[in-house]
Amino acid sequence: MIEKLKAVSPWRRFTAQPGNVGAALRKNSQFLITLAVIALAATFMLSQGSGFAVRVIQLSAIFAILAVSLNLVIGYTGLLSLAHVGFFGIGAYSVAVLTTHPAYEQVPGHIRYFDWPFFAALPVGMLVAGVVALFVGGVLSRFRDDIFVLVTFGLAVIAHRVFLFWLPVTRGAFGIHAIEKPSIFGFVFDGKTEFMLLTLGFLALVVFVSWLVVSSSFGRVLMAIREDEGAIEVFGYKARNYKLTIWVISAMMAAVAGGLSASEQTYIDPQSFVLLESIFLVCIVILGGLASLVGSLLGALVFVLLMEGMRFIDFIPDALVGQGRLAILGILIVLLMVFRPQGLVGRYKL
Amino acid sequence: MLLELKDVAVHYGGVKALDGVSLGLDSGEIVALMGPNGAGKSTVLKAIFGLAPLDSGRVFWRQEPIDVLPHQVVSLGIAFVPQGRRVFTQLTIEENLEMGCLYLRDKAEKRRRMDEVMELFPILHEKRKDSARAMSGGEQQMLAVGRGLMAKPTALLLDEPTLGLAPKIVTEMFEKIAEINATRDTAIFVVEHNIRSVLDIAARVYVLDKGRIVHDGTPASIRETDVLTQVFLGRME
Amino acid sequence: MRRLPFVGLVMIAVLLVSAACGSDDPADDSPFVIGIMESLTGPGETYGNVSTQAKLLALDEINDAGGINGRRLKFVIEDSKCNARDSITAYTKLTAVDNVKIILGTSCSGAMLGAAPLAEADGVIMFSGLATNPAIKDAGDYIFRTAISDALVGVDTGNTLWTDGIRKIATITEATDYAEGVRAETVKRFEALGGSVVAAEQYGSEETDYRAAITKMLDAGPDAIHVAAQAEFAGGTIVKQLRELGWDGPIYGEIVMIGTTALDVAGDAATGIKGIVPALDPGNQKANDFLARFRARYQYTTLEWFMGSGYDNVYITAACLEQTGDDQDADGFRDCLYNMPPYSGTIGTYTFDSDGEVVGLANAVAEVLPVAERTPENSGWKILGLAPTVDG
Amino acid sequence: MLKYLGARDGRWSVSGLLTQRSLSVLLIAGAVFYVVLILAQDPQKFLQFTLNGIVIGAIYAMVAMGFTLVYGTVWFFDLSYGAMATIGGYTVFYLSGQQRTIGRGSIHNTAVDIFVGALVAGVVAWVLYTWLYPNLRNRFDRRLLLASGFVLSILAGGYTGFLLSQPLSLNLIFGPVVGVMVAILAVWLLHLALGRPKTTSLKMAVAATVGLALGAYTALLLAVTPGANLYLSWVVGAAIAGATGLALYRGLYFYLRRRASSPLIMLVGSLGVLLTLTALVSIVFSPDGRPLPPPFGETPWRFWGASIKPFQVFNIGFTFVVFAGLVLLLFRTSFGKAVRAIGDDEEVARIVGINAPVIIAVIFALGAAIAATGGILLGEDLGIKPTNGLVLLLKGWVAAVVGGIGNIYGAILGGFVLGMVENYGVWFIPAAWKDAIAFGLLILFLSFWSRGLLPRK
Amino acid sequence: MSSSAAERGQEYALETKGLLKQFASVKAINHLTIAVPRGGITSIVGPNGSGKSTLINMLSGTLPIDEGMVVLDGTALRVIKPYDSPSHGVTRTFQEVRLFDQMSLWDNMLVVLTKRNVLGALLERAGTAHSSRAQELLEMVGLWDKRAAFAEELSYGQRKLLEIARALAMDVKLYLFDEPFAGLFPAVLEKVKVLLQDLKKEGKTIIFIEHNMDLIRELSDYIFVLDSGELLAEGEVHEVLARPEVIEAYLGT
Repeated sequence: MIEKLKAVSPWRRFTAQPGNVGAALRKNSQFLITLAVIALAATFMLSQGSGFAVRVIQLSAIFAILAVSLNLVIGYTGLLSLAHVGFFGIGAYSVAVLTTHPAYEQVPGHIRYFDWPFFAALPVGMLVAGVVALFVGGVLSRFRDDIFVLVTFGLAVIAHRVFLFWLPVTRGAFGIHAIEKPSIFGFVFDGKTEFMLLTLGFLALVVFVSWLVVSSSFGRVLMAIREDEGAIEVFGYKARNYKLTIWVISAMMAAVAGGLSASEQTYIDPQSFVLLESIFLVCIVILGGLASLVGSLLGALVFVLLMEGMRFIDFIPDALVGQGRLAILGILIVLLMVFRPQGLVGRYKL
Repeated sequence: MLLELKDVAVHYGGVKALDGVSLGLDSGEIVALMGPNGAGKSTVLKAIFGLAPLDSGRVFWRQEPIDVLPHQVVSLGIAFVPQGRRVFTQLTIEENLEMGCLYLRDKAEKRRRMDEVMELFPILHEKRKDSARAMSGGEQQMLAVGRGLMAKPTALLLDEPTLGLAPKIVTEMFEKIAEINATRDTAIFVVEHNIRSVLDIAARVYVLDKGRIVHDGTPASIRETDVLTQVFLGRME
Repeated sequence: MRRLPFVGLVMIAVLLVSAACGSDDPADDSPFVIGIMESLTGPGETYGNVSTQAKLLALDEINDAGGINGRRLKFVIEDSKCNARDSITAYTKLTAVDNVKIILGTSCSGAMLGAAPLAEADGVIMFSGLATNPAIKDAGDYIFRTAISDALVGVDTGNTLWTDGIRKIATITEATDYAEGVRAETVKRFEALGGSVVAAEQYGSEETDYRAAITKMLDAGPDAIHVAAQAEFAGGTIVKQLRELGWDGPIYGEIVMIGTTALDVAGDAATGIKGIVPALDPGNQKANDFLARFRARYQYTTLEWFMGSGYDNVYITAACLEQTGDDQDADGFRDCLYNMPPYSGTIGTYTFDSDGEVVGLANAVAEVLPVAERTPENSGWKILGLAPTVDG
Repeated sequence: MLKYLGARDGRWSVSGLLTQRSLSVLLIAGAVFYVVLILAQDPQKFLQFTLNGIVIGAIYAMVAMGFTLVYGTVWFFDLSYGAMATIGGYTVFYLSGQQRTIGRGSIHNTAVDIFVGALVAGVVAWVLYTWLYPNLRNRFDRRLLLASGFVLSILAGGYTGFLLSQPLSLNLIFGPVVGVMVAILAVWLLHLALGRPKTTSLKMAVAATVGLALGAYTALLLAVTPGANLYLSWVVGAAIAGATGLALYRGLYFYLRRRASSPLIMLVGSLGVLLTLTALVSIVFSPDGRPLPPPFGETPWRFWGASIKPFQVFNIGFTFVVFAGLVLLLFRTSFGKAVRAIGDDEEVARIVGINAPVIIAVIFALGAAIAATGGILLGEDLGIKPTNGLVLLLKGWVAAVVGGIGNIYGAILGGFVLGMVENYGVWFIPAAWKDAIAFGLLILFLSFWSRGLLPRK
Repeated sequence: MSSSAAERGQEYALETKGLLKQFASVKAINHLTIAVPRGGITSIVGPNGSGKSTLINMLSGTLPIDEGMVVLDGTALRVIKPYDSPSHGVTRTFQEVRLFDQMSLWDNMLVVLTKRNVLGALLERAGTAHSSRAQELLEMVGLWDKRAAFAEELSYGQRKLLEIARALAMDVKLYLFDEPFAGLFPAVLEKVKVLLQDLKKEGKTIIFIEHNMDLIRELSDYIFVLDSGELLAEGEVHEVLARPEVIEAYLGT
C-alpha cells in the first residue's frame, strides 16, 4: 500500500515546539476537553430547565452503558461490531416480556405473562443475551476486519427481523406495552429523577466492571489481539476464547441498557432496534475515543446533546429536523475521521 | 550531472527524514547510497519521484528542475525499482513488464524491449504467461528490475535490490547490475546494505546518516576512512 | 493530533445551539402555547406532514381572526418520528422545556402509546387526529382522538369483503402496528363471518420487492387480496406488482391504499381497488371550504379526511381554550372535551365518549377510478356508499 | 490467505469427516436437493420464483459489479456507494418532471440546479486541470490555458444547470451533445477502419461526412422520439452520480486515504457520507418513496403461468452488457491493466508511470455511474426511496462478497445467486424473512468459503 | 513432561517426519524429515522459496500441517495449534517484525508473561507479579528507558530487539528465529548475537534462518540446507558449506 504522507499543519508545528503556549495546552488537552465538554453540557442543560437535563442525562446514561460495552469490543479488542443493537434489543425484550402483567395488557396478544419484578427479569435478560452472544460469537470468531463488519451488519438486520416478525414472543410491530418500573423493598423507581439515578447507578456498575476487566491482564491480552491476533496466539493465548469472553460480557452489558430503557419507556417496538442505532453507537465510541472508558462517557454525552440540542435550533425547518440531524451527524463523522480518528480523548486509531 | 538533488529537506509528520541532502548521478556511472536504517535512503529515492513532499530544495534532471507529476517521471527516463520485490501479483509476467512502459504507444517497440529484458533475465521468458504471484523471491526481484528496464531508462534507481535474497541470487543480481550498466549505458543509483559487494561495482559512494550526507567519495576512499564504522557501529540505535 | 480545532467545532456547535434556543419570539405577549407532536419523518411522515400543515392553516385562520379571547395561539412543533423513544423525547422536551400542557398528536399509534403513559401520569392532554390503534382507547383520561379506531375499520372491511361475496382472502401486511392492527381486526371480523385466510404475508417497511410474497399469495388461490400498508409508496408498489404477476381479481385496503401517492405509484393497476375509508362528506360545505383554502395555500391535497381531522382538532382546542382561558389548565381542557356538545367540523359531527374516543363518524367504501378520470378534486376515487353492516 | 484445511492423516475419523471440504460438499448437496424438491413440488411456481430471482438478481449483480470494481482498486468498502444509486434515481425523478410530491410543493429548485451545475463545473475543471493541463502547459501559454479551462468548466456547469432547469425539453438541449458524441465516435471508428487518415485527405473527408450525418440524424431522432426525454434523463442521472462519485473521491477520500492508516477509518468515513447524502435527498425529496415515470415494456409477458415484464428482460440484458463492457475494459485495455496494477500496489503503479490518482478518480466515477444505473433501473421497475441506496448497498455488498470480492465475474454470479436464494428461500416460510435468509446464508456461506465463490487470485 | 524426556536421554529437541505443506500445486515443504539436536544453535539456509519460513510457521502452528508429524520433546504431534505451541516448548519471532504496535513496550513484554487461561487473566491485576522479569528483559536489550513509548515509535533495529526480548520472555526450550539479523546494522547485530549465545549457554535449543554465511559459520553448530521444500544437506556447518551441491544450489559460484 501507498506510503502515508502525513501533512503537518502549521498549528501542529507551532504547538510541537516546547515553550509555546500550545505545548502546554496539548499536554493537558484530554483533561481540558473533558472539562470543556462537561462544562458546556451542564451550562446548556441548566439553561433548558431541570426536566430536560434529567431527560438528557437519562438518555446519555443509556447510551453510555452501550458505548462502554461496545468500546470493550471495538476499542479494546478491535472488532468493529454493528450487531450490538441486537443485544440491546434482547435485553429490552427480555425485560418487557418477563415483567408485563396481564392487567396492563392493552391488546390481547400472543405473549405469555410472567409478571416478574424488574430486578429478577434483568439478570435473565443478561443471561439470554449472553447465551445468544456465545452462540453468535462462535460463528463470528471465524471472521476478521471488513468481513467481520459485514457479518455483524447482517446480524443486526437478522435481529431486527426477529424482533419484527417473531410474533409469539415479541408481538412484532405492535410492540409491548405497560412494562413495569423497577421496584425494590417497596420503593418504586417511577419518577424521572429516580429512574435517572437508577440508570446512573447501573452505569457506574458497568464502568466499574469494565475498568476491572480492562485493567487486568485479560485487558492487555485483548489489546494485543487488536494489534496482532496471529502474533498473540503464538505466545499461548487462545484468542478465540478471549474474544468470546469479552463479546459475551459486552453483550450482557448491552442487555442491561436494553432492560433499563425498556422499563424507562414502558413501551418498546422493533423500530427502536434498527441498524441505524448500531451505527450511532459506533459513532459514539469513535467520537469519544477508542479504548477509553471516559471517552465513551463523554461521547455519549456529546452525542445526545448534539441530537437533542438540534431540537432547539430555530433556523432548521421543523419538518427537516429529523433528517437534518442525520445529515449533521454524517458530516460530523466525516470531519471526525478526517481530523481526529482517535476521538475526543482517545489515544488509539482504528 | 544527469540527476541531481540540491539541498533537499523532507519532513514526515514532524520528523526530519532528509535535512539538506545534495547528491548527484552522472550518466553511465554506478553510484551507491549507504547508511543505517532510518537514515533516509529510501526517502531520497522517493523525493526524486515526487512521492515525498519536499520542504525545500529541488531535484534536477539534466540541469532542469523536475516539475512533473510522479507518474510522469518515468517518461523522462528515470526508472525506480522499489524495495521489497514489489511486483503486481494479479498480473502475468508479461503484463508486469508491460506496466514498465505503459506510456509507450508503439507496440513494436514494446515488444522489442520486452525481448531485450527477457534476454537479460531468461527466467522471465520461461514463465512469461504465469502469474507473478507464483514466482520465488529472487525471480520477483528480477521481474521488478526488468520492469524498470522496460522504460529504457537513462537512470535506474534501485532500492535494496538484494534484500532477503539468497547468496547465489545476490551474486547474480550484482552481476546483472554491472551488466546493465555496461551494455545499456544506464546510470545506476543503488541503495544497498551489502557493503562488500556494492563497493566492488560502484564508482562513487554516498554515506547517509540521520538525513545528512556524511561522506561522499570513491569506494577506495570509503575503505580508507572509518566513516562506515562510525556510522554503523558508532551509535546504538 | 488536532484536538483544539475539533474542540472549537464542538464548542461552536453547542454555543450555536444554546444561542438559538434563547431566541423566543418576543412579539407575542402571552399567547396560548400548545404542543404539536407529529411524525414529520419516518414511516408516517405523509400523515404527519399533512396534519401539521392543516393545523398550521387553522392556526393562521384563528390568529388572523383575532385569536382566542384576544390572545394569539402558538404552536411548538416536535417530530415524534413514528417511534416510541423519539416520541418520549419529544414529549419530554415539550412538557419540560416549553411547559406545554396540551399536545396535539401524534400521528403514529406507536409513538402515541410511548408517550401516553407519561402524559397520563403528568396530567398532560394528548389529542390525536391520526392515531388509530385500538389500544389508545384505554390509554387514559387525558388521551383523546378524532381518528376512528382500527377496530371499527376492521369490522367495516370484514363486512365489505363478506357482502362482496368473498370467502377466501390472502393478506399482505406491512410490519407496523397500524397495518398489523388493521389486518388483525379485519381478519377477526372476516373469520367470524365464516371467511378464511388462505395466505398471510408480511413485509418490512424498507423493502421494495414484494414479488416473492405475492407469488406465494397468488399460489394459494384467494378470492380477493387485502393489502394493509403503512406507507403509500409500498401500497402502490404492491398493487402494481400484483397486477404484473397476473392478479386481476379484487384488491381491498384502507385509506393508505388509495392515497394520492399510492395511486400515483400504481397507475392504472390501481383501478378498481376498494378502500374502506373515513371520507369527507362532499355535501359538507365546511369541508369544501377547508379543502379549497388548503389547496390555495399548499397547492395540493391528499388524505383529505386526515387533513380535516387535524384542522378540526385545532378548532376544538381553540374552543376549549376559549372556555378555560388557560393553556396550563389540562384538567379543565379535559373536562371541556368530555362535555363537548356535538361538534360539527370538516369530518362530520361528533363528540367524545368516556374513553376519549370519537363518536359519530363512520367509514365509507371508495372505489378507485381509472387514471383518465382521476382529478385532484375527486382524489382519484368515488364513494360507493357507507360501509355495509352484516349481522353475525 | 489460503484455504484452511484440517490436518489429515489418511484415515477416516469423525473429525476427518467434518472437515471443511466435506461439510461444504454436504452444503452444496443440500442446496441442490432443496432446489430439486421445490421444483418437483410446483414447477409453475418455481418458474415464477426463478424469474423473480433473476430480475432482482440482475440489479444486485449490477450494483455488486460497480462495488467490487471500486473495492478491488482502492481496497476499502465505500459505503457512500449506496448513496450514488439514490442520487441516480432521484436525478431521473427530478428531470422527469414529477410535480406531485406530497407536502413539498414543486421539486424544481433553482438552488439544486445551481448546486449541481457548480458540482459539474468543479469536476470538469479538475478533469481539465489534471488531464490536459500537464500535457499542454509546456506547449501553450499557461495563463491562456488556465483561463480557457476556467471558461470551459463554467460553461459546462452552466449547461448542466440549464439542462436541469429545463427537464421537459431534455431531448432538445441534450440531443446536439449526443449527436456530436455520435459523430466523433463514427469518425473515430472510420478512422480505425480506413487506416491512417494522414495518407489520404479523401478518407478524412468521407469519415467526417459520415460522422456528421450520423450525428445530425441522431440529434434529430432524439428530438422527435417520444420517451427520449426519459432515456436521456437516465444518462444524465448516471452522469451526475458519476460526477458526484468523482467529486467525493477528489474532495474527501483522496485526503482521507493519505491520512488514514486503516480501511476501517475509510469505512466509517464513507458511512458518514452515506448518512449525509441520504438525509439530504430525504430533505429535498421527502423520505417517502416516489414512482419514476413508466419506461417501455410495462405490459407483462405471460407463459406457463409465470410473468415477466419486457423491461425486466431489458434490465437483465443491460446487466450483461455492463458486465461485458467491464470485462473488456479490465482485461483487454491498458487502462484495465493499469487499474488492476493499482489494485495490486498503488505506489509501485505510480512509480512505473501510472497516473494513479486520476485512474482511481475515473474508477470512482465509473463505479458511481454503475451504481446509479442500478438505482435507476430498479427505480423504473419498483420506484425510488432515499433508503433504497442503503438496501441496494447491502445487497450489492453481500452479492460481491458471496461472489468473491474484488472479482468482476464473482460479482455478477453473486448477484444472481443472492436473487435466487432470496426467492427460493421463502418457499416454505413467510416471505417476510427474506432478508434474514439472505444474511443468514451469507454468514453460513462465509464460514465455508470466506473468499467467495470465485476468489480473486 | 520435560523431565521425562530428559530421562529418556532424548537427543533431539525436534524431529519432523514426512512433513508436507502444499499451496495449490506447489509443495512448499515436501515430505521433510529432519532431526534437530538438543541444546545448540541450528541454522536453516536455502534459496528463496525453499520453504524455510514455511517450516518455521508449521512448527509454531501458524500454518497447519498437511501431512506428516512433528516430534517435540518426545511427543508426536500431527496438529499444532499456534496457542498450544508454548506448551510444546516452542516460541518464535517473525520475519516481518510483528509487535503490538499501539501498546507500550512495557505492555508488549507483560502481555506474554501473564496467565494464559481466560479466568486467570481476568482475575490477575496488571503486572505486579511479572514486572521484575519484564524489567530485566527490557534492560537486557537496552529499551528500559523507552518502556512507556508505543512500539510503533521504535526504529527498525529496536523493533527487532523488542521482538527477540519478547520471545526470550517465554520460558521454553526451543526458540525459532526467522531471519533475526536481516536488515540490522553491526552494533545491533552484535547485540542479537550475544543474546543468542547467552540463550545457548542456558541450554536452550535455537533454530534460526539466515542468509549471511559469516554469521552462520560463527554462530551455528548444525545446519540444514533446504531446496524446494526438500532437505539438500545437513550436518556440521563447515563441512556442509564446503559440499559442492550446496555451493551449486545456494551459494553460487
